[in-house]
Amino acid sequence: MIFKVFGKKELPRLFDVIAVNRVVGPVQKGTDKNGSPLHTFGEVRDFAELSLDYKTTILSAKRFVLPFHETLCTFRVTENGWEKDVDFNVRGPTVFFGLHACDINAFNRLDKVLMESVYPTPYYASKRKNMFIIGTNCEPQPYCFCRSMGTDTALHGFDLFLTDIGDRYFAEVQSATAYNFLLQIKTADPKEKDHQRYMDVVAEKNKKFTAHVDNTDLTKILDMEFQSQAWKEWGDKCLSCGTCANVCPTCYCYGVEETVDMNATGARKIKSLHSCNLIDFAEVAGGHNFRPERHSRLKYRYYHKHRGFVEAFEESLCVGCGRCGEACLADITVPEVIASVRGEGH
Amino acid sequence: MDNRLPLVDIMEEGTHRRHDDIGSFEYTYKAEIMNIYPMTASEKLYQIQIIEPDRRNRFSFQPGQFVMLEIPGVGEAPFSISSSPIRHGFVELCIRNVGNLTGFLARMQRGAQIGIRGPFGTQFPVGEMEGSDVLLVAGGLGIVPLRSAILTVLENRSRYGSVDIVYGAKTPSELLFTYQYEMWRKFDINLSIIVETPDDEWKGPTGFLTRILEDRVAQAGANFAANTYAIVCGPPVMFKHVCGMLTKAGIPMQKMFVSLERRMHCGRGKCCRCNIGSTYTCLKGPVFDYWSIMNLKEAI
Amino acid sequence: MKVSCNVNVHHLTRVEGHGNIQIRIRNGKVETAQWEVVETPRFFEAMLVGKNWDNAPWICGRICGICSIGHTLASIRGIENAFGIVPSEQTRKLRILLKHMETLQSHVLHLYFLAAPDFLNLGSVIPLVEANPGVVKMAAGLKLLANDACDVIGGRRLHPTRTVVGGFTMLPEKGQLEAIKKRLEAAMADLVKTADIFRTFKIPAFVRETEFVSLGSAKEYPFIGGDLVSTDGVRKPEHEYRKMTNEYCVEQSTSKWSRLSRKSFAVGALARLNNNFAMLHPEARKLSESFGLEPVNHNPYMNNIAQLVECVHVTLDSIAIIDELLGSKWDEPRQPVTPKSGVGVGAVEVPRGILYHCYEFDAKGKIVKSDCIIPTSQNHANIQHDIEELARVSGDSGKKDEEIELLASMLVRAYDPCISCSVH
Amino acid sequence: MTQERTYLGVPLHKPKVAFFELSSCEGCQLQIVNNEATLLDFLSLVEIVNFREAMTERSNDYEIAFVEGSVTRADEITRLTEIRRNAAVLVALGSCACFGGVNQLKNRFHDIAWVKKEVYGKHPVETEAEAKPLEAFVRVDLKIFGCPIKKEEVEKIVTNVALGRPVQHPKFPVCMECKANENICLFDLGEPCLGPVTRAGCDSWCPNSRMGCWGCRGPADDANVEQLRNIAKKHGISAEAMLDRLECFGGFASHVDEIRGKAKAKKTASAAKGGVNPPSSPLGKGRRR
Ligand SMILES: Cc1cc2nc3c(=O)[nH]c(=O)nc-3n(C[C@H](O)[C@H](O)[C@H](O)COP(=O)(O)OP(=O)(O)OC[C@H]3O[C@@H](n4cnc5c(N)ncnc54)[C@H](O)[C@@H]3O)c2cc1C
Ligand code: SF4
Ligand code: SF4
Ligand code: SF4
Repeated sequence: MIFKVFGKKELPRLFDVIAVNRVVGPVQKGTDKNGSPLHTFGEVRDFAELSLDYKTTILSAKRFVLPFHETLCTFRVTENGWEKDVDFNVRGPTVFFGLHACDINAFNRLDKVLMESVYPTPYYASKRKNMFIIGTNCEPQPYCFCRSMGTDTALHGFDLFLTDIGDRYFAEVQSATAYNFLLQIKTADPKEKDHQRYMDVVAEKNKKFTAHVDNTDLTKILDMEFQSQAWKEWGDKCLSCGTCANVCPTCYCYGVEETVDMNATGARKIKSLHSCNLIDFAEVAGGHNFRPERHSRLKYRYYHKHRGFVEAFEESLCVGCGRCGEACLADITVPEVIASVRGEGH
Repeated sequence: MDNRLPLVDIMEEGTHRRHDDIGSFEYTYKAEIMNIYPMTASEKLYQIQIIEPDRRNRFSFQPGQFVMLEIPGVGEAPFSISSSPIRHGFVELCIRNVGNLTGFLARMQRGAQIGIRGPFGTQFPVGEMEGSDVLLVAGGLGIVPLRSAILTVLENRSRYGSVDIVYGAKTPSELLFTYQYEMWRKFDINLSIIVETPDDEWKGPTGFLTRILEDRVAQAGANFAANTYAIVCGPPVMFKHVCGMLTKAGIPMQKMFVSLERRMHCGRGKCCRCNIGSTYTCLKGPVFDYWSIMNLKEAI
Repeated sequence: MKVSCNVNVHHLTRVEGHGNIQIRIRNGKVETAQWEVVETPRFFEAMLVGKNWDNAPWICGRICGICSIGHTLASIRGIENAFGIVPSEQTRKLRILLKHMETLQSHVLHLYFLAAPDFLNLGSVIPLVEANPGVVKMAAGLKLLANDACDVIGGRRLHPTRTVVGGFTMLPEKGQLEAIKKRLEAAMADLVKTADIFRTFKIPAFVRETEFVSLGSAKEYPFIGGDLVSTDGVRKPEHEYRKMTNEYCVEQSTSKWSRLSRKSFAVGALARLNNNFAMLHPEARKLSESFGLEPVNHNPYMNNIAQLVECVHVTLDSIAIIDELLGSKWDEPRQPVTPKSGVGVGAVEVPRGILYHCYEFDAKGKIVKSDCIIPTSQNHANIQHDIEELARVSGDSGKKDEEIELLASMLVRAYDPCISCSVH
Repeated sequence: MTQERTYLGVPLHKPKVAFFELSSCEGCQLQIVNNEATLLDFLSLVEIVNFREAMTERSNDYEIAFVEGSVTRADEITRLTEIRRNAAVLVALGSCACFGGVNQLKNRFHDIAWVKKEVYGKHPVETEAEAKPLEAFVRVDLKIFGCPIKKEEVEKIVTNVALGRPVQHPKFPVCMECKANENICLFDLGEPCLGPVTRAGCDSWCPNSRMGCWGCRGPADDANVEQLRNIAKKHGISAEAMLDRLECFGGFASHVDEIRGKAKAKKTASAAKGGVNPPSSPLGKGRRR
């Protein structure tokens, strides 16, 4: 890997170099009742709009690859036949400016199922292939447990990763394109003291994690504790509202609905992200519901993320960003649920 | 310097080298309803042909597999192919009118254009079964996917040992493919049919399907188990009873196959609707051996 | 010479709510001439009792589907007056703008979809869809513009979601306002066309002198708050609205009736125009004059034209307001609210006339008592007397039953009554 | 347009439809007229034979009756029964028709005499003791939820009816749509919201405007109301504010009864009847009118 350092003042210049493309980054969406800022990922035209010191965004960047609603195709319907027009809904490349490691890893994990396994999803792949990602380092929050999930650093899946080492940025350069961009601002090769500063920053960060998930033997434990009373208790609290899945950077379940236009000469097929917590998620013809109870659906989300996905891809589908626990009104958080299922202190 | 990033077209780039990759995901073959045969009050058999000759000829499937049938603007849903894989050029789907898509389909006419994606999913191991005895158990609509296997066995009758079909339905009027029973029997197939609620004309046995099954298990004795493949299709409640019973009778779990039904939107292991844990029914199933099922929570 | 007639309209169409017209003339003598309101009461004033203050605008907006924005704003004003809250200049402008768009929406709906069919001898606008799609499209376009603007400012065209005591929950984006402004500018041409169309209609010549009540202002054509005035020279402050309305119950109506200096009075576009003609936008005033509509006009059918004039006024005024908003930075959308005990009145000019909401609160901000007086209920008595007069003159004129029925129906429709609202 | 239209060979049914209103603000019907952009397409899908708010012609020959409003007076029961007799399909249009809507707020006093007096003083008026949804009197085939109804939803429903497709409402709550719209959760702003328990389909109309949901579409399937109340409490939102919302449109009536029942049980026998007691002495002695 190639490393570079550059002064903080160079960052806006880098932005300007890149901003001939569509840029998406963390922006402030509003403030909560205590006046703390709330961030989201949004389109940015000016460097000043970026809030690179954000903690976590309320929603992940998932929607840029998996929109909440996406028209998969349209139909032109004639008297007795039809023509189908498929559009992957990509209009151009997008630069992501300021993703944290967990969110970069989230994309990497989604890739495994949506792009790297058999039958890649073209809608996802076409967006994913048109991403240019600039990562930035972050400050662990009380709800972050990415370190437990092995996602506190991003090893790949970005073009450039910037770590704030005080007066300058330490840059990991992973693509030629990124290198070319950097050529247009003032950079230097890192010195020994930059390396040291980088390691200090990382060590400092590691000390700050307070939330943890014990993944030891988790796939087996989830299987063993399938009937655990803990599920029932969480299920009683759960609102089955789907919020956890919607804010999650890696939940990708969806439903499809087809509608006929009012003039009856056109139709469309629309995909909407769903959640396995929704009551009719596992309903089949004849009205049989495989998971009619709240707790069984809640359990399934964990079962899929922390067991099924691990079995298939050797790692969990959860990246420990903590968004779901933060967004859940019922305070259902991954560390607590897993601890309780493991029989720890619940 | 031009800093604009190039637009990557995945159709040209590595990910989707073959057009058919996307084809299988979102490419729907245009197909025509050739014939419609009403079977019961709520089921009809649809004979469907892919319109483009080239694609039609290339289309092949195995018993147990399914297709996604799409009516533009109305919906798309999975249906097991009910015809024999040897009969090229068309597929037969036996479809029960239960709701949106199936309701609209029931009002469509011969010649109407629909869409087909597939075939998808795993198959019944008809090849592996050669040389063995075969026990086919169907409850209700379960006969639909099973029929493809039945026809395959019939067409190669000499390659199989004894063939038993146990088929149960709620009432005689709900029995499917009645016109074919004679023909099946001619091929030295032991076909037993049972209904839960008889009507005036019904002369056969009544009760749950497990009743006949118990008799057959008792009849076959030890010999039955070792050399037998079983396929079980039907509603989820049936699996537990039947598979449990057959396991007890000694049929090895890995020689017993079931076909599961889940909601499906993609058929490609992406929408998660058919997931059991992280096991996609559309990719690893719908046909599973019973051992795999035992290892899946809430599978049946 | 016609001596007998029997007109019986059960559930008059193309008006909001349920009302009946009965006219019976025998041997030249008017036996019955009656405007009955048979709408079911919903008891909004009782519903609110015991509820917290913040329920009122949300619930009271539901008094009327056509002018829910006006109801919401009147309710909010009543509460703000009770709590001593003065809206910021930004809030005031946005509210007026929202109000204007509701007025435009409602007037266009009335002019084209409810009133015009009468002049064209049609039962509804539907035949026009085939006969003259261009005009229908234009009318729908105007309404859509106004409705879209309501969405942008109030969150929703019907039962708005952003309007709250203290201001707004959220502000529109400036780009959205700019887009609305462009559409408003383009809409002027359509309004001119509308005027041309209405110029071809024959407005029945009918005059009955009455009193006209509305908000009155020397600063602007008034829509939200201020003094209450009448063409008979009465002037009252907002909180003395009851001295203006003097509600009482009558047999023939589930809605209450009102009176002031005479046996009845009228509110609505014509009343506003009669009282505030000088405050109209010059273009609107010119248009009014071109129709021979100048104060004080006593032909109730001219209310249609007054609505048309107001459409032009609100469109032009809205463009000016948007310009002002675009020229300044956004302030906080909403100010904090501290409830306190007291009584507050909100008077707002909604499309059909002046509307009052009045609430009494205890110290915690719970509603102890409430009162809503709806424009149409103030108009009912006036409609009744107009019908009587119409019966009298028609009885002498030798008109056919159908003609009288049409004239009477048109008369009631001219008031654009909102009947379910008047009963609430 | 006399020639029959088809969709993929299946005839498009052009039903004769009629609109009626009982006690309501007529806003839901207005929403239909508010279909400006698609009005013409709408009119090509149905044949409107009765729409008092917009047309003079009327007919009793209709298949689908859209009935807005709740039942509050005896004559409305008669009208409704007659509509039911004429219509093959009766559609409850809007929250008033589905649940009683805001009109049912008066029911909470369980004292119609007081309610009447509060508004009309001594003047006699006729009204039923309680405002009720259509379902209390006739069979309802289809419900269109919302106060007001969402025109996009009506359009979809009408298109489906023309195609002969069943109409399905979302079973999940408003939060789903709210998140998809990337709103800041109202609870983060310290405001009450019924989104987690209310049936979706409105595209989180109110939260999109930073107004917490009032539950106008009634409960989602398996709504966890009990838990939402605990949550609200934890967020410092008063039980009363939640109750105000739950009882606003009538969709949560059974939950409200339960909550009030519990509250009453706690307070022992002081309240004679269930529900809220009307204030014993209305402030400002006597009626002002
Ligand atoms: C592998 C497989 C093979 C099948 N083979 C057959 C067959 O041969 N014949 C047959 O009649 N039926 C078969 N089905 C069932 C069939 O797919 C459903 O009956 C069909 O989806 C109903 O569609 P609908 O639009 O008419 O129903 P809807 O109106 O959508 O719903 C009716 C019911 O079906 C459920 N449902 C909706 N969409 C799906 C979906 N995509 N998958 C499963 N359930 C759904 C709903 O939850 C609801 O309970 C099969 C299902 C699977 C998974
Ligand atoms: S499950 Fe929760 S913590 Fe894990 S990735 Fe999803 S939102 Fe983040
Ligand atoms: S604002 Fe309401 S609807 Fe939206 S997420 Fe929060 S609770 Fe759910
Ligand atoms: S957010 Fe709630 S109150 Fe608002 S429209 Fe939707 S369901 Fe009704």
